[in-house]
Amino acid sequence: MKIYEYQAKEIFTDSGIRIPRARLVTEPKELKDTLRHLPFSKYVLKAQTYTGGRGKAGLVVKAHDEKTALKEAQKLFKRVNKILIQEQINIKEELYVGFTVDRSKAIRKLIFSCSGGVEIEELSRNHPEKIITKEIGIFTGLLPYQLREILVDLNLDKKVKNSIHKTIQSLYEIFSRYEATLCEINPLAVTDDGEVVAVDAKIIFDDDALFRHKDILKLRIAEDEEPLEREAKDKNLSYVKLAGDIGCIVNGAGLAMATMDVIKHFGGSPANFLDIGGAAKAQAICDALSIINRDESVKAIFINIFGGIVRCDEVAKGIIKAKNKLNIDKPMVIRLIGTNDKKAYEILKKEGLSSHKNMSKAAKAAVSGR
Amino acid sequence: MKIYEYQAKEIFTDSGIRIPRARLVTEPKELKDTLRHLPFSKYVLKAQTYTGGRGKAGLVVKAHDEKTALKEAQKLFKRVNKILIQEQINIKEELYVGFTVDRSKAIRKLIFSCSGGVEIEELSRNHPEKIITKEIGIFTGLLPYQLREILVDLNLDKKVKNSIHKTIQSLYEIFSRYEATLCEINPLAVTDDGEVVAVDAKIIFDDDALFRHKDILKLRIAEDEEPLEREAKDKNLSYVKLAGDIGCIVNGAGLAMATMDVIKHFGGSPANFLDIGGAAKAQAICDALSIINRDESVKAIFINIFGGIVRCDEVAKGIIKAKNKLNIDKPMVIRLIGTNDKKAYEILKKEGLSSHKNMSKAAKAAVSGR
Amino acid sequence: MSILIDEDSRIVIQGAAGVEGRFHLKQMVEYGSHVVAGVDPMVKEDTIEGIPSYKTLKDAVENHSPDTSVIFVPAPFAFDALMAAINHRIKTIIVITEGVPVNDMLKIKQILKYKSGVHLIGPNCPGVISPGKSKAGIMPGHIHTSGKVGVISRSGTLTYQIVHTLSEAGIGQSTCLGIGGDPVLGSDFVDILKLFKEDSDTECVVLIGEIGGTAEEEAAQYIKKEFNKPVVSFVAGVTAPPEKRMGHAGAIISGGRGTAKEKIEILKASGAEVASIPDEIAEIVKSYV
Amino acid sequence: MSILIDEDSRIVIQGAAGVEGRFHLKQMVEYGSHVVAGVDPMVKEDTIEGIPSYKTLKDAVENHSPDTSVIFVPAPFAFDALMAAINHRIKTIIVITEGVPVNDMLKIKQILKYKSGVHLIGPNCPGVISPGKSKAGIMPGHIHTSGKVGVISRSGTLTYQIVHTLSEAGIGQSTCLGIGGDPVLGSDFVDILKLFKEDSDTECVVLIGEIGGTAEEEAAQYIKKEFNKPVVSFVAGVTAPPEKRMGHAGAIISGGRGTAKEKIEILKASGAEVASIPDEIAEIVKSYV
Repeated sequence: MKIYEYQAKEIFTDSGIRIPRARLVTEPKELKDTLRHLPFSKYVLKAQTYTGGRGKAGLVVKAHDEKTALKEAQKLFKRVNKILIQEQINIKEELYVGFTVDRSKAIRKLIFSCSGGVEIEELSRNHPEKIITKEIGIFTGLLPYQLREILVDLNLDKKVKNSIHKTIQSLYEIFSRYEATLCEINPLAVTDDGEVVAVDAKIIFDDDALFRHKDILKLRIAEDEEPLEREAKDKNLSYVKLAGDIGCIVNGAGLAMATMDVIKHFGGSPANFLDIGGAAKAQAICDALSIINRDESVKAIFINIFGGIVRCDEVAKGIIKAKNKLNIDKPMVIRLIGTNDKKAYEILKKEGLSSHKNMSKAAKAAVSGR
Repeated sequence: MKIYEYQAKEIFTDSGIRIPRARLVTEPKELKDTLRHLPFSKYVLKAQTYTGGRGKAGLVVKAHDEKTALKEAQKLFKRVNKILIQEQINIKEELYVGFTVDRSKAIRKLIFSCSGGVEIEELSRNHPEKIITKEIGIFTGLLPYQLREILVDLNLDKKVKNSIHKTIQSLYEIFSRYEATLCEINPLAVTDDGEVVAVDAKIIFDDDALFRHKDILKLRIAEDEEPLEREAKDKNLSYVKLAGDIGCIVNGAGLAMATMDVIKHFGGSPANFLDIGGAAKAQAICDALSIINRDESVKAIFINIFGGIVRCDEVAKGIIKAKNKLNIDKPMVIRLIGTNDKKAYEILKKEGLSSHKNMSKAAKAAVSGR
Repeated sequence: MSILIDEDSRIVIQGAAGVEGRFHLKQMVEYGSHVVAGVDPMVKEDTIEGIPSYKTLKDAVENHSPDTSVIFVPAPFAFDALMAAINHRIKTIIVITEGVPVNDMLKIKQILKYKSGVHLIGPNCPGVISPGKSKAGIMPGHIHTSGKVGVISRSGTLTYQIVHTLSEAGIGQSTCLGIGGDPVLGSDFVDILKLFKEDSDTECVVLIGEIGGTAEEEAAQYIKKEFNKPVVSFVAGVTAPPEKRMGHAGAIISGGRGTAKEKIEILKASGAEVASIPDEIAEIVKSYV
Repeated sequence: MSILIDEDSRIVIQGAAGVEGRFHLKQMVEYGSHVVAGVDPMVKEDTIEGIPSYKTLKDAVENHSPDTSVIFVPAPFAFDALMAAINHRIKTIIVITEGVPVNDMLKIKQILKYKSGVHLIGPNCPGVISPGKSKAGIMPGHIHTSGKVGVISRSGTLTYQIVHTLSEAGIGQSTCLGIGGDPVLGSDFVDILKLFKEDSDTECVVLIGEIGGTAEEEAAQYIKKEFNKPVVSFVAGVTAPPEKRMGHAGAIISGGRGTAKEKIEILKASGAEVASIPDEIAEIVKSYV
């Protein structure tokens, strides 16, 4: 689960990590008044999004006077609906600090660099020698000696080093306490007067651990999500909106991805990823059809179900029930195979629907059926 | 660090473990009034001591009416200065639950028995088959499946089992959070009406971990300690009062024990264990002499110092300084050996004191010098 | 031979009293797997679907000496079930459960680092089947046929799809398994390839990857350096957008890493043949067996 | 030969900038030990008593490849120092520090369970000396003489006392060490006896026990079954009362267990000779060497 920068910074503040002065604005009409009352006059306007690379996308804009700030902020409000107006601070050093999970090694690690301010992926490609990593034992946690090993070579004041030490430790505590998979400060700035400030903040939580962290669940802002994705999430479907025009309903994540790929392979373009789960209950098919049907860019619906444990005849019944209930008139290409598939074909036939057996052929039909 | 039963029970209550209704009395004159206002009329009078085996020592007394209770409590107040007056409860089953550290295996373990109410050492001698133990991983902690393995075979109500499960879990949390070396409920009673109640409570904390648990340190009641032991503790000396008449001052715990043993071997009787630490600073010798000198049962003082890193001449100076300052007139037998011992002998000689080289001979001299 | 499980595997089901556990226990028994016991704290009967059932794994182990466990317990309790399985010396542990917290898996992996001879498959996986011998998982048994091709995958239904086309093309399988769709897995592709390398029954391996992580990259390295049997591969997610979780918790392109394109290239460079679409796989495999 | 340390041991001092660490670093250097570096987060100089000094163990390891560490850091930081030593692959770790929390030691012991070849001595111990070769500890070097008797003990000054009488009686020592006075120790008597068994320089072992725990009982079992050299013993604390901590955190008779009487009996039954008082030891040892 991702949260906005401003939310991450609230968690930072609670843990004693310093952040720059800033104000969140959610209504364009509040901009003028807010800007006027801010206790600083050089601004960084930061569009609040769940995605990375905001700088490159023009979603972070500097402004050196109130008027420019207002103009730029109004522009940003055409793209997002939350802007963090932050004070520009004098930065002497930009560091990178991140805690993350290394999937393949199955370890947690601390990543540190004296060359913060650029994306860590970029840094690791171009200057791997500038990155220090330390493995964090899942049972022993971040150890003071590991931090000392990082900080000892830094050419900074003892007082500044102590602040960095504390900041990293606090960040680790957030990472650990809330079972995040990523906690990142980039840049962690050292100001001219020796303050250590988290200029940016990024936290990603482990969705699967959130049952232990109800307070984090509250940070989800459903209104800001893509409406169909939000509805899908609430109905426990894995749905991702894409740019194409063939709506896909598939059971199982791997098969769902492969289905999109096969559509592309045959010249089509998928309108979405949608996994209704390996077991594919009838209700899930109905919920899925309802979502896909309301996506206006969808020109044809492709249902691809591998009946393994679930029986194809049950799936066929679910499709028919949903089709009738929802009055779906978009063309539907159905591919059912597996347990009881013959029965399923008969059921579909009665309703004037046909089913493919072969996945490639079905995909071709869906592409040409638009 | 040991605490009283009533203190342990306060911790239990905070952690949701049920305890019988009870009232602590610290003044004999309050007894009458307290007994009159208690909401129960069958009593267990429990003298509060830091030692075990209270039952056998007659320090736990039952009383079935107010008058007897008053009389028995007054008797107990001649031996201790805190009495817990507890309600007698109807006990259907007596269980034993304890968490402890197994020193030699270097593990923590849960010990459980359906035959609670007797001392666990006794039970393990006579009925080892009635004791179940589970190793508790230092990193993984008590796991639910381990508790289920213990509870599955108990012939009790599901509701009662759930209460026992919760109690053991709470006890583990106390054990773990405060870094105790022992947490014990014996007996953990199941009452006629299915309540699960900690009738007794025992917690021993790891002295060396108390720097992480300031709240536990507050539970020390210095007034209740042996006055000389208390003073020694406050001066960072390891002192234990014994029944004999030869006061011992030794550097190092092993040598201090051996010194007592050698005194015994030659027919004497040590008045104390006193370890001033391997490094034996002059101030420590002065503090030690001050304590020993005030012990009226001491007839002779035996100083046994092995000058290793510490220099014997420094020790000799310390002894002389202390002797003059404290006006010690009890006979002193000094045995100094090791670094700079010859210088030390000269210094002592000037003050009319002599020193032994041989430990056995010195001990004999101390025994005959009483 | 086959890998991980065979006709001698003695299977215990952890979480056997739940809807899923009970259903699949029956399916496994019907397939002919040697299911020796079911375990569930909630169990009320002496048997589940005719199989002896217990409240604790301890009792199941003492009475039936299982060597393989299939875990269906809900995610919040998976760590406990795994610890029980490890401490009671189960050798092959298969976690069907989806959504086991990452930190729980990191702990388990740390503990298993020093327990040699224990194989952990999953979580969030369909399990393992050695066709005709034993099934320890939730895959539909009937689509599998016995033969010489090993199948490893990160997904469920996509594997069924591919196994189905293999069987239809007359190509049987030695062992098929999903390593799971989660970010942190008990076993990765390399662990399983090592087993297939030593398995004389396996002549060719089908490896089905997907976006996210580096399991395919590591597999490619291993294939190039040490694996001596032909590998036919497919990587799902060419059309997946970045930074979006595609169903599986592990299927996410993050920081520009873990794309299907990267994985396909590196697999090709390792000597594996990579199919463009799943339906091509059977055809390619045919040329090897 | 000798055990644990010898003239080739490359010693690093952790906590070298404190009063104790600095003093004993100098003592060790003066004894002739090969101290290669001092480490302390508080260090301000490039050298301490002429020995290169660093803020981190990492730097000391990279520059001087120590294989032995002597730890003097205050008890609250001992766990961190120990983790650093373990993770930087120090092979012999000697903890002088007194008062390391029990739980910290339990964690360290759990981690070391799977690290073969690492010897942890202490905490709360005087260290190790192989007379004439190297001293890694706080014992007074000059009382030791080189020879054929190994000395193991749970205490400090009592060991000095006994070593002193041995040396005065013309009996030299191969290696003398204290395993420490704490309840949970890195190495127990048995671990060290195993090393003495393999050490051709050691012909006889003096084992100095005390009340509390079961280290002497376990040693006795090992001596009876497997140890092939004469053992002369003394157990301190015959006069110690129950339930009272006698200086050492580990020296306590609890629940009636761990008395000197018990330990003496079981040691005698194992074939060890047990002296009544420390001064008898040298005499008994003389009959063996």
